[in-house]
Amino acid sequence: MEKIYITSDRLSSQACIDLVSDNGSGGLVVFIGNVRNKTKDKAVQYLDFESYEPMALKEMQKIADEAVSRWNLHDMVIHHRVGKVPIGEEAVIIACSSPHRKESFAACEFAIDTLKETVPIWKKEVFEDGEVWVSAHP
Amino acid sequence: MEKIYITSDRLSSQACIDLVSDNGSGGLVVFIGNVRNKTKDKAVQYLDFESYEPMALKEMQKIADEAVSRWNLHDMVIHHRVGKVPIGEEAVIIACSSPHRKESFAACEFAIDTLKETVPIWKKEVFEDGEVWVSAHP
Amino acid sequence: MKVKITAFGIAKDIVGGKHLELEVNGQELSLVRKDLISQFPDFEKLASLKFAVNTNYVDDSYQLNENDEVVLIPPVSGG
Amino acid sequence: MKVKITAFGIAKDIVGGKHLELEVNGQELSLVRKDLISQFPDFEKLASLKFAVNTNYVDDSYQLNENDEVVLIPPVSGG
Repeated sequence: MEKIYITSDRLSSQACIDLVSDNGSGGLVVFIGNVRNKTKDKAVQYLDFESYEPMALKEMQKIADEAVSRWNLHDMVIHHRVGKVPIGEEAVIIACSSPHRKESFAACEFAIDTLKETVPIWKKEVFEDGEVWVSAHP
Repeated sequence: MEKIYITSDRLSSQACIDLVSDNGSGGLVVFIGNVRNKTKDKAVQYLDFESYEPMALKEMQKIADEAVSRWNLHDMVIHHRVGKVPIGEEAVIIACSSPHRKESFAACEFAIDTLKETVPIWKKEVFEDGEVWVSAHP
Repeated sequence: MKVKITAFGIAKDIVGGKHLELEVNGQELSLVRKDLISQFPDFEKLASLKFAVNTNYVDDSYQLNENDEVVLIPPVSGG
Repeated sequence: MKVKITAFGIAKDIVGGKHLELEVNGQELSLVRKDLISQFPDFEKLASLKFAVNTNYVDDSYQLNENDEVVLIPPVSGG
């Protein structure tokens, strides 16, 4: 499986963990972004993700490369789902490993923060009475 | 499965993730502490963990309770393995979930930092030519 | 020159489709922004509108080449 | 009084077993520490030595009761 990956299939935490596991890297941190059932107290039915895939993969790779070099990681994987994602399922999984835990925590948080700023992926929240592109308006 | 758990069986990340998953909690962070194949460049054969179990469970529960209340988490689970643990397998898994990711990162890092300071569990590194209780001496 | 444009997310809704061609009077990307806003005033309501060419973010001073495909990047919201 | 002691980790190696009984001349836990160190000088080499009674950490001013089980907690190293 690819380390930097966009798919309309369900994501697997175990696959991400296996991809970064290493006998020399004791500290492994995983972030899982699940689809929440509400936003600002309004019930969400599902999310619909769209990506500009070639550029999204490139930007995800940049994040992983920067994280690996800045925190001296063994490795980082970023898997993002697109299409309709039901409540409770994973929209994104980021996993990384390093000899020591502090680096893995810092790198994983950096990666999800940066992904949300730079990677060309858009989500639409679908409600019973309409839909909204998240963050589009100030 | 218990949320606060000590076992000589192999730990499961997926079990920990399932225990904290919640449709209202979009941000899930998991820390996995794996057994490394070396310490200060000396080859480790395996680790051997011993716990004062009733007190260890109580101290682990205190950590989870404090994390949940301080960061307003949905939940936290802490699973620790004891006995002989081979290279590459999990010694500890901590998972937590909250509506927003920042809280989950902070709480998960707090939990593993505190566990290493307060929970009565001891590990012995076993080398080809001897063994050492980790951190015993200054 | 004729500029090929691809739109994602809310930008696709604003221009009414994934693809669009625009005739601009010059090579600077800033002209594309100006023309887009005058044709589709809803772009002014967005929190931001970035452009990419060849899968790279570019700024408004970018000089367009023949066959460049300009991609409209409204505020991203992955994760 | 007679004090029942349980040892874990390196403390078990130092006292040469998991269980130990100590006769101390008073009720304060500090006496247990003193006696242990004089019987087993290797305790002084540890980075720390804490005590627990009834699964709680207690400090050296703790007053022992009959049937208290004192647990020796050398530096922990879980995780």
